[in-house]
Amino acid sequence: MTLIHFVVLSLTLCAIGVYGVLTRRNLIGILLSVEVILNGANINFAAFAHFRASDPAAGAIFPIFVMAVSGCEMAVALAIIISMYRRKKRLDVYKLEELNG
Amino acid sequence: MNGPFLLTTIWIMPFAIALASLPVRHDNHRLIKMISLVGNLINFILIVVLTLQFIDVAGADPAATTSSSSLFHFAYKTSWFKIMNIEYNIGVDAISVLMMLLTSIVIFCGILASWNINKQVKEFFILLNVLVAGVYGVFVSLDLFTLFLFYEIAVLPMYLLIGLWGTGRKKYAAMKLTLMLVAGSAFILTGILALYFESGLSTFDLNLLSQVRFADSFQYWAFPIIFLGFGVLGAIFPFHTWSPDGHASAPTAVSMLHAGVLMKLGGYGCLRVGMYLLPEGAHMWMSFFLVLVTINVLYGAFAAIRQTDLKYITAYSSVSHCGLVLFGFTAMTFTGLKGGVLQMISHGLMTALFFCLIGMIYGRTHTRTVSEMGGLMKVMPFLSVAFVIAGFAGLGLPSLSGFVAEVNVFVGSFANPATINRVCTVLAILSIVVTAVYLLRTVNTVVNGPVSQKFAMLSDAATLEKIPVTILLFCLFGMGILPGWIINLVNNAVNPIFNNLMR
Amino acid sequence: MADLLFTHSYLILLFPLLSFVTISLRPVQLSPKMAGRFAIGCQGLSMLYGLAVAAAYWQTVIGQPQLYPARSLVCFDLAWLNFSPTLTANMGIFLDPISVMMIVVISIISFLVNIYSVGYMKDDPGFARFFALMALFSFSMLGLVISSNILQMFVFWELVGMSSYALIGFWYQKPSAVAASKKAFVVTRFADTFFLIGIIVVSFYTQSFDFQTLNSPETAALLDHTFMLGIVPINLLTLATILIFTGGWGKSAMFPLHIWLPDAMEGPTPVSSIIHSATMVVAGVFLTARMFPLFAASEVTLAVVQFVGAFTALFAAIIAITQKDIKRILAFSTLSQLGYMLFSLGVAKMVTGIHPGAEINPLGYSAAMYHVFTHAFFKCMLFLGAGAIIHAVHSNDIMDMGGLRRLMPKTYWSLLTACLAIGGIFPFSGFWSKDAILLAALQSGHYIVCAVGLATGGLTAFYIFRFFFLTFHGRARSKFHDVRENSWMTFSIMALTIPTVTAGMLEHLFVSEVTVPGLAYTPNFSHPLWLPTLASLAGIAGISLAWTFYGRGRTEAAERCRLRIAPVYQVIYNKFYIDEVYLFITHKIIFHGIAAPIKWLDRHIVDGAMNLIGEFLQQGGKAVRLLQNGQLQLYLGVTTLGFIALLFLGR
Amino acid sequence: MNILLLPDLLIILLAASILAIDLYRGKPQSTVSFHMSWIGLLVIFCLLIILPYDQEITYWGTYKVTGISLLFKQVFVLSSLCTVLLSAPYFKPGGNARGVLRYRSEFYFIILLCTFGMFAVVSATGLLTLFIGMELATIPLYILSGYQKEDSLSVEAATKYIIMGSLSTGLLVFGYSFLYGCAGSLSFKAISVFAMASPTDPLFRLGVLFVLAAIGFKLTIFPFHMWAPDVYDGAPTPVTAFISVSSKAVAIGFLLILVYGPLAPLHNYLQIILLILAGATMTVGNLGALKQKRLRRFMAYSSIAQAGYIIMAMAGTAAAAYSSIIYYLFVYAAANYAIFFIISIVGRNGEEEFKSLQGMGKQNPVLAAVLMLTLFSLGGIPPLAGFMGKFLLFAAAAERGFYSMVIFAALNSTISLYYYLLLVKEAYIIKPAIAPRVLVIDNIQRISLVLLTSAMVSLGLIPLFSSNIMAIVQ
Repeated sequence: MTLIHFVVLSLTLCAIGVYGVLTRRNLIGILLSVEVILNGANINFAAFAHFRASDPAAGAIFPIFVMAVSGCEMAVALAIIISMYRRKKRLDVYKLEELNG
Repeated sequence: MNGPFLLTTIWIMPFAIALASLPVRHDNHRLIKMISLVGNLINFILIVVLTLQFIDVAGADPAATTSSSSLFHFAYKTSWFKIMNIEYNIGVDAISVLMMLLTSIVIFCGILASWNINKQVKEFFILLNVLVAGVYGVFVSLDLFTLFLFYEIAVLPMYLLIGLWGTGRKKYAAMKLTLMLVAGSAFILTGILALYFESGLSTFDLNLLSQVRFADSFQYWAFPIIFLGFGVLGAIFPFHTWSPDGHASAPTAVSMLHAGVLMKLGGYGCLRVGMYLLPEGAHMWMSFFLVLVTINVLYGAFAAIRQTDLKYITAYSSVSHCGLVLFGFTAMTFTGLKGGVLQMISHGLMTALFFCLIGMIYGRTHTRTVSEMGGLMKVMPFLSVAFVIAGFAGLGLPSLSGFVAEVNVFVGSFANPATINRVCTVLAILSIVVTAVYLLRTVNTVVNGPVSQKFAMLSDAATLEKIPVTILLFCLFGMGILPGWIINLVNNAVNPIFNNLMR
Repeated sequence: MADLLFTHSYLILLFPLLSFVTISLRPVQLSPKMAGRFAIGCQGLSMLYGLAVAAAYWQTVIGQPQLYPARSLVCFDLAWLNFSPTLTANMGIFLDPISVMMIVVISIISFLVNIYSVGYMKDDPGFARFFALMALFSFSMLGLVISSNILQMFVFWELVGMSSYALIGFWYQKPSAVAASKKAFVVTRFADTFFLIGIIVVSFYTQSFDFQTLNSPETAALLDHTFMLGIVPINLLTLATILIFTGGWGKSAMFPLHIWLPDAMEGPTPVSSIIHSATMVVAGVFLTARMFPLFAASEVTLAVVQFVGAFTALFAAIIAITQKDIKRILAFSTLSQLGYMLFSLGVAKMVTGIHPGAEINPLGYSAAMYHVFTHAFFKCMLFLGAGAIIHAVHSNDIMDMGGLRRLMPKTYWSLLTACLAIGGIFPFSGFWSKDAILLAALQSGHYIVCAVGLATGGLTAFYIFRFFFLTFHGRARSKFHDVRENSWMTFSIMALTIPTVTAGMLEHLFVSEVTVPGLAYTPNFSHPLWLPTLASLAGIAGISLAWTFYGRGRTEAAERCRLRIAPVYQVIYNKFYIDEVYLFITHKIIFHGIAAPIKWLDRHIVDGAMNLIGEFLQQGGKAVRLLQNGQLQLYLGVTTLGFIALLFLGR
Repeated sequence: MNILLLPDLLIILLAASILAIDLYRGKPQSTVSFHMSWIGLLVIFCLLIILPYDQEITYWGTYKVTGISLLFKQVFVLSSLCTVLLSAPYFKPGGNARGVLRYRSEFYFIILLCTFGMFAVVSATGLLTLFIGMELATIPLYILSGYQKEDSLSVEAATKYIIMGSLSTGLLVFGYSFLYGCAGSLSFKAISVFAMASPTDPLFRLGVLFVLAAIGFKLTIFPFHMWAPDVYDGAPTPVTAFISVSSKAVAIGFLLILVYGPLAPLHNYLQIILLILAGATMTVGNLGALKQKRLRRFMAYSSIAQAGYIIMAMAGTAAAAYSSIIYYLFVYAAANYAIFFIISIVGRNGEEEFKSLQGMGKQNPVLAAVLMLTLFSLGGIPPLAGFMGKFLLFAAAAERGFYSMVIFAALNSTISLYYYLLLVKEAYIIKPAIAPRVLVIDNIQRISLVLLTSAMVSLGLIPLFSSNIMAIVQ
């Protein structure tokens, strides 16, 4: 297990996340995919902290902040999606089409 | 009065007029018009004073200034924006003085000619005065930044002036005019930025920049963009198409001002910024522009033949005549440069008269289609005679200003021994036949012939309308018969530019 | 005294100018009648002053050849238009034999025509305007002849063209007059353009506009070099001189630029008499004479002048035979006579080897000027007479006239002298001047031209007497009302008989004093007696023929003859269809072939390109909006793709 | 403890106290929070002005206050102030045709919180502060854009915004991780050292590109601008204004700090990318605006284009880029807010569309004149500040010799003039089909417009301000 493996893993997660973001119809699914991307980044941080960093503590702290922040973000997102669901009764991303042009 | 102070007053005056009109009640048309009229009259007087002082200072003897290093008089400069070393830097040479004189005459006549405007009068006169302020500003600026700034100020009010008070396809025309001119100024902007940085001096000062010997490779690309950028306003082919539509749609005073003065800013810029600062570039590109401008001259004339709308005819004739301005410049000879400058003045007066008359005629006949008119000489002799004289001025009849300018252009252009110059000169001279054809056709159809029934009851010009026409006629004759003092002044101004060109 | 006169010689010009400005601006209320009187007064003063200057010139310059070897005098010369430090155009007054001669001719004729016009223009609503424009014309024409340099000449040249335009179109409500005025202006303007080019070319090389400089041998030498235009070798001297001559070509209405002159007859007759016969159209001849030393330096130029002149002389005479409009006959006659003058100048160049040692035959020059002088008076009179007739019968068609001899006896007898003069009958003035011209052609060895001149002389006599007989003899072919001679008009007509009859006495003066400037000697070649005899015979033959055909005011014989050669007649009557050719060129080729495509090009290609840019941008705007379709995942996709592209870009 | 940190502290205090007062004695119609916020912001702004700009103090190693950051803070505070003022009628019944906003105190609290996040971004000395600040400045915006809960457009906008925003956060974090991985530390200093040592390191560059893409979202750089038109269109107008100015400004601050800070050794490399992005962005923005009919959407495209001009200046030297961009931000903020004030006036009892402007030239000439001046300022027409601002931006690019880019941008600016003139045309030239509604302008709007307009004019004429900026930057 070298650094490159972890980087490849994280990039793969990123790719998976992006793929999910692009293909999921469901808004919740899209949000989950975004989480995957974020976690990929977290893995990256951890790996770099382990293998290369002169300041490994930072690499450990950063993912925590990321998690916290993404937690907030997800909370807000869910709130918005719920409010959205109330109006449209669907979670289908295709239904978001009133704003265009 | 102190020279620089006078200059500042002159360009601020129209702004002041605009501001003074602001608190006036909307429906008090008369007061608004009077403010404009009196203000511009005062400005005219100031410019006459300036001209006299200038003649005093500069001396009218061409021999005295052959070795003169300082081109500008009444110069004054002080730092303005430190951020890019932008200065409030003013001063005038003979060209600017004469152009300011022209402007003041044209705007004064223009205000009189638009006396019967009664729609949103306040806005009209405010915009008109802002435009004029921009024009004066360009002529007094010796700093490229302020020059460009005033240039844009002069261009923009045009949009509303045409769009609101115009006729015909005014929205389209106004938009086209504005956009094409602003697109031209995109090139100018780049050009002056390039001059600023490439000079190594980090200055916009025209005087300082004129002493810099820019690298040839730089001049090679900078010159054409500056020349073309200003050329758009000078209606250079193929960027002239804003002019017919714009002039045709604009209200009288705006057409007068635009064709009479604003289009000259293009030529002025080409000379002052393009050729004066980048003489080597001018040499590299001249034959190209010469051909372009020759096309202008011929093409405008030929296109005018087939037009049916009076304003279109005049607009195309402006394209042709403004082509002669640049044609004179592209000759790269002393006489050619001078001829170009003279043509600016002459065409300014002439075309202002033309549009003024067309406006008045249109106000009576409610048509501008040439074929629908006829026999106006019978019902409105004053306007008709003036129209005929304007026509003759256009085709370069001696004793009117057009001849003085054109013959200078042609003599100057022929003085350049290159074959292409010679050929183009001959072609351009031949164009005056075409000019004669369309102008006489127009004049004859409109003025002569049997008077049609529907025009039989029309009245001739009122006294108020006679004033601008008379002023312009007087100037046309004055310049045509006694060109001496103007030529001496222009000689002085052209000399340094020419010396720079030949360095 | 003489000096004072010369110093103030601008007064000759100033009086007519004053008259023009006063009448046209009308600072005080001026009744038409007063305007006329005022114009005549000014014109009279101008004439008196002109004659005084001429006398002073005679006394001072001609009388003191040791002081004035070139016979010329510059009264004053002020800088007017500065071109470059080395090139300035002046305004000045230059007196030499030909300009003094022209001053005399113009001022006298314009004075007389002004008097005549009081009668002719009576009751015209534009009475005052007419006199103003006539004064403007006199001013310009006088300015033209006294010009000290070629640019000044061009200035006045254009001004006479403009006054001609204004006067031809004087009756501005008459469409034909308006069209004629335009045609006249445009055609002459076309020629003047080349004139201007010529001026520019010459002035560039010599850095001067002065006639004295231009006519010097140095200038000829300077210009005399050949350059290649493409593959065509061109001699600059020839080119420049021909360009300058082109101005005269148009102004003097030589073939093929003659088309404007017949149409110009639409103007009032006094206008035709002064502008289109006596003075303005002679400007071309005057120009050629003025620039003669330079023209003569070129092999080709004088040959062109000669050829054009001779051809037009014959050509116009042939057309004149067939015309029915009284003024058109005279117009073509004018063309023909102008042709005489020009070829006379042309033949002043010797055919090589005819008279060894002599290159220039000054007689050609003198004869041309002499003919200008004599022709001015008799042709002016003919026009004035024709005007009187038109005024009386209200028609231009000679077929409507006839039998006017009794009704207008004074006119009849005066016109008879003029017809005899133009027909070249001894001892009237035309005989002498034509004789001199033919002699010059003969002396210089241009035999064909001489023959053409003789033949044209015969034709001239024929057509002029055709006109004369048809008008005055026989019985009236239509009803006339109230034919009376107006005393204003007859006065002028009768006054003109004096020079018509007596100008023959001046031949010696012209031959000895009006000579080529700068030519040192006066060669004297033999004067064969058979030449005037032959010329007279040709004239008499012409008159006899006219008498046979039209003698008693009948036209039957002529009609029969006409039917026999109907097609040829038709062609000639229609002036060889030259106008139609022009119409084709202007309308079909220039208007439809060039201007219309350019208009189309401008609207659709050039402007179209600008609009296309706009349209392109609008489509871009639509595309952007299309992409922004509201689908979140499309946005995400674009973003992802964009990001990948960014990675690619920043690789 | 130094006075330099005072504004940051005050803003948190203000936010907290607004929330506290609302909790303590909250009435739905109470305007206490409104007055508190604008007065508080005004005080903070005054404080910002009098602070010394020539000092540089780092707090706790991670929070650095410099002259430049103070300038940015001025922009943020002004922007918040304008948003607060702008939002006033939206909370009143009948203040806007779209419906009434509720939860006034929370709104101001969120705005202030956001502003604090922005303060943190421009004060950052390391990636961590940068990240937290950025998120703090962004997440509240998601809430704000969905603030009009009962309006489906608003909610849709919020949904789109948050999803695209989270993706960008993901990319940002990825980018940080690579930067951290290469430099081994989160501090700018370390990154700078690494960049100096091996500017061509592929992993490092990958990280930079990730960050660039992520910040491209906030800055609405093509092709990451897709959310902007929809969000601007759907969000409540004050929020749109806030997003268009503050959010953009913070992103620009962020980019400036990175590009001229730790990434300075890569400047030659970034230059080209930035220029290409700038060119594409302004073109897309301008093209998109051509065919719009709705004012807020129109402003979205317009501000996309403006972002293009702004990042073009980042091809220049640090001094030129900083001074021109900060100057331009002020100018841009003034003009944008002026437009949004006019939109809010128009939107009081009508659709916020082009049509609603018709007849303004006759009916309310002063307002029309203000609109025209504002649009001309945005279009870069002298003597308004927008001209000077654009001139400086272009000059920054020209200084490095990117003349063709300058021509391109200036031509683009011509296109933009076209659509700005379309608005002028609506206001002045086109005759309304129906009688135009009477526009009600309240005092807040009047005063704000007067101030903004005079700012637009005076910034372009009076050199004091730009000279100050230049002095601070150098």
